[in-house]
Parts: sequence; C-alpha cells; structure tokens
Amino acid sequence: MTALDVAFAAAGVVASASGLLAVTTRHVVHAALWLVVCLGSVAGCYLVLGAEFVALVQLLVYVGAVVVLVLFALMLTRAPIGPNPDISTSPLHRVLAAFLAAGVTTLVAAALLPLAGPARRRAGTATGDLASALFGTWVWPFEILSVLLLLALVAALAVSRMADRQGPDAAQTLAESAGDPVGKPLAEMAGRPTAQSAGELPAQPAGERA
Amino acid sequence: MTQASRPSSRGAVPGILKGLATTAKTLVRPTHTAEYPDVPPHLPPRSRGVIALLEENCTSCMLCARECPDWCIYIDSHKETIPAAAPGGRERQRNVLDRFAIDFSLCMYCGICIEVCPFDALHWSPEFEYSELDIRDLLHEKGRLGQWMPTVPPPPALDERSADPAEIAATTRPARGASKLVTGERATAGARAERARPTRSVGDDSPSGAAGATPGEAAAAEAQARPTPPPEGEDQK
Amino acid sequence: MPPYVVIAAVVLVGLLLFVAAMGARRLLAPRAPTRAKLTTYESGVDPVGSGWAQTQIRYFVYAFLYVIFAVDAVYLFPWALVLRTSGLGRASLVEMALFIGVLVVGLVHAARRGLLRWL
Amino acid sequence: MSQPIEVTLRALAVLVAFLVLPLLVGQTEHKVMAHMQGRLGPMYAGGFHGWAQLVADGVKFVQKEDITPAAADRWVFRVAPAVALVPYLVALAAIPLSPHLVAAAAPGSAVFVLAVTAVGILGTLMAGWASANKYSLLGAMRAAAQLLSYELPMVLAVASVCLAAGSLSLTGIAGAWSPWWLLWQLPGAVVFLVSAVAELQRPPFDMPVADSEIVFGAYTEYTGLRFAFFLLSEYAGIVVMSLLFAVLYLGGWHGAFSDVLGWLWTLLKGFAVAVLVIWLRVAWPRLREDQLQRLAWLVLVPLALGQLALTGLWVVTTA
Repeated sequence: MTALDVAFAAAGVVASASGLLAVTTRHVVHAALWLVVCLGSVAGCYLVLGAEFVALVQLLVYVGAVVVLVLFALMLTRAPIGPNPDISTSPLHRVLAAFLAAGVTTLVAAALLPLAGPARRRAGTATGDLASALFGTWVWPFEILSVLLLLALVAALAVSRMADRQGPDAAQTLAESAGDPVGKPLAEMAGRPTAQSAGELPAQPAGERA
Repeated sequence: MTQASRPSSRGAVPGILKGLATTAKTLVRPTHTAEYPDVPPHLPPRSRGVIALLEENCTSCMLCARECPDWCIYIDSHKETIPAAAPGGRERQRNVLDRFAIDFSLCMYCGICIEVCPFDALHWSPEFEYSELDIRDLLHEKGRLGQWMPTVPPPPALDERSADPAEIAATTRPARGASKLVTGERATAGARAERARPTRSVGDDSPSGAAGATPGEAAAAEAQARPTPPPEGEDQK
Repeated sequence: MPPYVVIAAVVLVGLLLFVAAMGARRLLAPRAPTRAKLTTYESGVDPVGSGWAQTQIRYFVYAFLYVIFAVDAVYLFPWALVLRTSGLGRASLVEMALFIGVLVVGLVHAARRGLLRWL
Repeated sequence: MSQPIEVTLRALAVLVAFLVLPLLVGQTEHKVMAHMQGRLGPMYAGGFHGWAQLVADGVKFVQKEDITPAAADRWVFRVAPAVALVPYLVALAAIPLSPHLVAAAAPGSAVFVLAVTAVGILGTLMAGWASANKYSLLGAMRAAAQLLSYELPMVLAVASVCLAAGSLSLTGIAGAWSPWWLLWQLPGAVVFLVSAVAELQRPPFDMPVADSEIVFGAYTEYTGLRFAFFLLSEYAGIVVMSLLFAVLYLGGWHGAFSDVLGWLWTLLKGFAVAVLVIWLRVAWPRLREDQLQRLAWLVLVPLALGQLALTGLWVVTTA
C-alpha cells in the first residue's frame, strides 16, 4: 500500500461518487457539473498511473471542451434552476438498470480480477514513447481519425445550420400547399433558429443565403 | 479636429496604431488632475456655488419663491406698522421677514430667483463646500444664507464704453429743463471717469472659506450697514 | 510525480484560500437580506419572466468547432517530441500534414459555405 | 528537507506570488491607465501614490454584504468564483521563473497550463447560469463562445513553440530559446498574445462583460468578496498569460547575468507584457461579437496553422 495506491483509490472514489451523483441528480446542469468532477478525477487516476499526457488531454478536451459543449447545449435549451421532475424513471426502469449495471460489473470484474496480481512497480509512460507509438505503429488509425473528425465537423455544422438552410423552403412549401396567407411570416420565423434576444445582433432574414 | 475626423486612407492598421501612439503620448505628458481637497479648485469668477441672502434688501415680495421651478424657497413675513416720523404724518407699513429658507436638496441652481429679485437680495456665491451627512441639513435658513454674503465676489467690471448703470446715470442726469448741450455730455464723461469700476484680481477668483477675504465693495458696504448675522444656532431646527 | 504532488497541494491551498476568505467575510460582512435586495437585477425594474432567455444557436456552432479542433490539436503535442528523431521526423511531418490537411478541408468548406460568419 | 515540508513551502510560495503579483498588475493598471488618460489615478490609500489602493479595496470587499439572489441556484452560484480563481493559481505553479525556480516542474507543463486555464471557463459558465439573470446568461454564452474560439489558436501557437523546442515543458522550451525565435515565431507570438487577451476577456475583447449592453455579463449578480474573486481571477489571468508569453516567446530568464538574475528577467519581461495588455485596454475600442468570431476563425486559426507548418518544415529541414 503505497502513497500512489492511496491517491489512486481516492481519485477513484471521487470519480465513482461524482459519477453516481451525475446520473441520480434531478438538476440537469448539476448533472453536467458532477460530470466535470468525475472527468477531472478520472484525469487524476491517469496521472497517478503515470500517463501524464493522457491526463492533460482528458482535462483539456473533456473538461475544457466537451463539458462546456454540454453546458452550452443545456443553457440553449431550457435548463431550469431547481429539480426537474421530468428527469425521473419508473421503478421498473430502475430495477432493470440495476440488473444491467450488476451484469456489466460482473463481466468486467470477471475479465479483470484474474489479471490482478501483486502490486507491480508502475513505470510512468513517457509522452515520448506515446508519441513514437502513435506516429509509428498506429499511424493509420491516427490518419483515419482525421477523416472521422472531418465527418463530425461537417455533420455538426450541417445540423446546426439546417434550420437556416432548409427550414424556410420546407416551411414555405408547406404553407403554399395549404394556401395559407400567413405562410410567409411563418416561414421566416421558422428560418430563424431562435428568437432574437436582447442585445444580440439581428438574425439574418430567412432564405437570403439560398 | 479635421485631422482626426478625416477617414483613414490606409485601412484599419494605421488607425489602431494611432490609438496606441496617442495614449503613449498622453502617458508621458503631465496630467490634468487637480487634487481637490489639497488644492483648491480654480473656479470661474461667477460660479454658481450657493445662493447668498442679503436680508436687508429683501421685501418679502415672494417673487423668488413663486418663480422657483422647484419650490425650494420658503418665505414667512408679517406686516409691521411704522409710526409716523413727524407728528400728524401718515403711518407706514412694511414687511418684516420672519423666515427665508432655501432647500438646497431641491434647488437645481438655475438662478431664476436671483434673476427675478428686484432688490438684489439674492446673490451667487462660489462657495460649494456645504455637504451634509443628513439631507435635512441642506435646508439653509436665513442666518446661514446671510453668512454666505461675504463670499460673494464683486460684480464684474463693465465693458469699456458701455452705458452707465441706471443708478449712476440717474445721479448724473442734468436737471429737468437744463440745456442738453455739450455740458451734459461732459458731465456724463466725467462721471464715467470717476465711476467705480470694480476690478478683479486673479486671486479673487477662488475665494477661500474665510469670510471677508476680499468681499466686493457693494457687499462690504452693505454688510456694514446690517447687523452681523446671528450664529448658526439661530436656525430653527 | 513530485511536481504533481505540489500541484495537488496548490489546489488544496487554493480551496483553503477560498474557504478562509469566505470565513472572514462571514465574520466581517453584514447580513441584512430583504426581499427587494434578493430579486434578480434587471436594470432596476421588476424582473420579467424567468432568468432564461432564448439565445442564438450560433454560439453552439463555435463550441462544436472547438471540440473537434481541440481533439485535433492535442495530437500536435506528442508530435513535437518525435519531430526531431531521425527515424520518425520526416515521416511524421507528412503524417501530420495529411491529418491537419483533412481537417483544414473541413474548415475551408465551412468558411466557403458561410458557416463561420456570425450573421 | 523532508518532502511534506518542501511541498507545503512550495505551495505557500505560489500562494504568496498569486496574492502579490495580481495586485502589482492591478496597481500598474490603475496608474498606467490613469496617466494615459491624463489623470493621476488613486493617490491617497497608503500614502505614496496610493500604493495600497487595492489592499483597501480588498478590505472593503470583505466587509460588503454577500447577496445570493433568491432565484439563483445557491450552491453553483457560490462555488463559481472558486472555479474561476483556482485554475489560475494552479497554472501559476507550473510557470518557471528560472530553470530552478519553479514550484512544480511538470514534464508537460506547457500543455498543463493550457488545460488548467481552459477549466476556468467553467467558472464563468456556472456563474452565468446560476445567477438566473438574462444578462448573466447572455454574458456566459458570449464568454464561453469567445473562450472556446480563442483557445484553439492559443493551443496551436503553443504547439508550434513546443515543436520548435522539441519539448513540452516550459523549462525546456525557454531553455531552447534563442533570439532568432523573436523573428521566426513572430506570427505565433502575435496569435498567442491576441488569444491571451481574448481569453482574459479584456478590452478589446470584452464583449462578454460589455457594460453598455449586458451590465457586467456573468458577474452581474455578484457582490462583495465573491465579486472580488472574479476580479482577482482576471488579474491573476493577466499575470499567468504575461509570464507564459515571456517564457514561451521572450526567452524567460535569458539575459545578462541569467545565472543569478534569471528570475528577475522573467518577471520583468512578464511585467512588460502585462503593461502591453493594459495599454491595449486603454487604446482600443471593443470588438463586436461577429468580428470576434471572424477574427478567431478566419485570421488567427489560419495564421497559427501557417506558423505550425513553417515550424514543422523548418525543424525537419534543419534537424
């Protein structure tokens, strides 16, 4: 039982406790914030295991970017302050989830416990080794990753601007087919992703970029 | 400045560099700050600081109170009968001022009261250091208003070759029926030469708090004529 | 590992600083809450509706972009360590050029379709 | 010296630096900004040219009432200042003043500083959401969008420096520095400086706290000491970013007598950068939100990528 073991256990306990809180809390934004704690302590776990660079990437990408993205999404949609009664599951679902969790735990434990032996001396993974493995052995997965990221980029942009690009036309054809005289303003409204809020720049009129 | 308003012909970069240059130049120049409590401010001679009351001139005519846009002037008076000066003469009545107060928490320093006063009972004083911890203390009664009187600067000098003030012109006007020839002109010219032209020295521009530093001639003369203002304790409060 | 022990200690010290400062405030600051004082600030008038207001979805696009490019950018740091090695240096330059080039194609696509414009 | 004592001493030294340097920068800003505007700035607190003004401000802030709005999410609202402040404290621990004078010489300290300062965004987002105030929410949105957009060019610029030095530690980077870098890494340095000012949400990039539009952005509802913590985190941010710039691009402790006075050189260079940041605040007007994003994505990111390509090619051809 070294100090490293204690540190790892502490980080692990924090990670699992905050993970549990993240899925059980009924405050939507609190869930995201507990996720921050969880991801941060996972970074701590990596650090204790000697993978400094992975820990830093975990911090930079997950805490600094992914969670911010999640918080962004929550705030853009309506994230009320206080417990949200909609976030609730029926007892049946809970029992099923508990069974599923127990099953996964058993599976993982069955796979990992036989490997667990007496404590080995942990050698820190130098970032240089990681780099030479990444650019030497694993270069093709690395290159394919760029294509994956490109796909994600294009898809994300397409999704977030879809209302701008297709919405007006769709809404307008709908309105025209229904012979609705107020179809035009409706279509314009549909063309805007959101209503204007105070202090913001005016949204571009719909269909201008068609 | 035409130089500054002229649109930059070379895009944004020279503009932002100009901003940096201007601020850097200002950095090395001396500052314009006057450290007020330590250094008395340099006020223009006719600054509107506080309104002073020359009680003797007030006839309780109520013009100022009625013209005041804020209704911040309070006047109480009563009539007094003056017995006839000579036996068989007529008794006269006059107004005696009981209370004259200006609420400086309401006053907006427009100066209309001073403009409308037909008897020069109200004057601007450049004194401005009369803040209070309690807003109710900004109601200055006539004793306090009178104490500002010595700080009123002398009236500004008349323009060169201006017409005589009405008072002086009245005294120098030739008697009715006298010839309106050269003599009249001469008399006027002589009067103008003798006329008291109050001169301001630069030092008077920022009167200090000490009463009577250099009170204006008119104010000084009138101050002698009236009893010294009662101390502040008299303010009914 | 010692540097990260110091880092952990600094985190702890930072939290202690916050707690101590809040304790000092609790001792020194007055507490006189009134209903008016606790209302939401909306330029001096009574607040209208809740604190939530609809906002431009545009903000979200930039978060998307950042997440993707952050994943991209973290690979630059291990690259810095192998670029000077004789065996992997030139090869990794080509690899990284391909990797970033593919993503730059995406960025150029987004820029040309006007997706990077705010309006 | 036993290890626990050493660790404690190092942490306390970082704390002292964290409490002194931001005040120094703040007082410099008071004075420089005042004189650039033809004023004197604070002159009374402490006697000589108002040197104790910020201490007096701190004493005042402690004594002010701390108000949590009734509509706010109490805990998130109260914790947000700490989330905004602590990352800069931690980042300061990893910045070397000289090869031996560094609290925590992590092997990946360049990445570490970037990762930790990125966490600071969360404080602003938490404050903005938990205040239950429209201004705060808008401010938080703007802040997060701005910070994310400018984080990328900053990461790319730092990556370019790491590439040039072949090291991820700040000590290693500054050790590999040579005056030639001033020219060679100039585009990256400009990108870094612009991104750093934007990360700090200081003029001309103060859209998230634009007082004429959204009161004070995410910090609108804050009072007393919690508000002071947000202010302190801004100035601590200036310290961190300036020192980082000095170490990455200006060579840190390189200079005359660098064996003895290295730490002083780093501090002086960092101070010069801080004065530049203050100067920009005085001289330039605020950028609009669309201009902000256009600058980040269409100017800074391509510039940083170009710098990266240049650095990569250069290193490979000369190695």
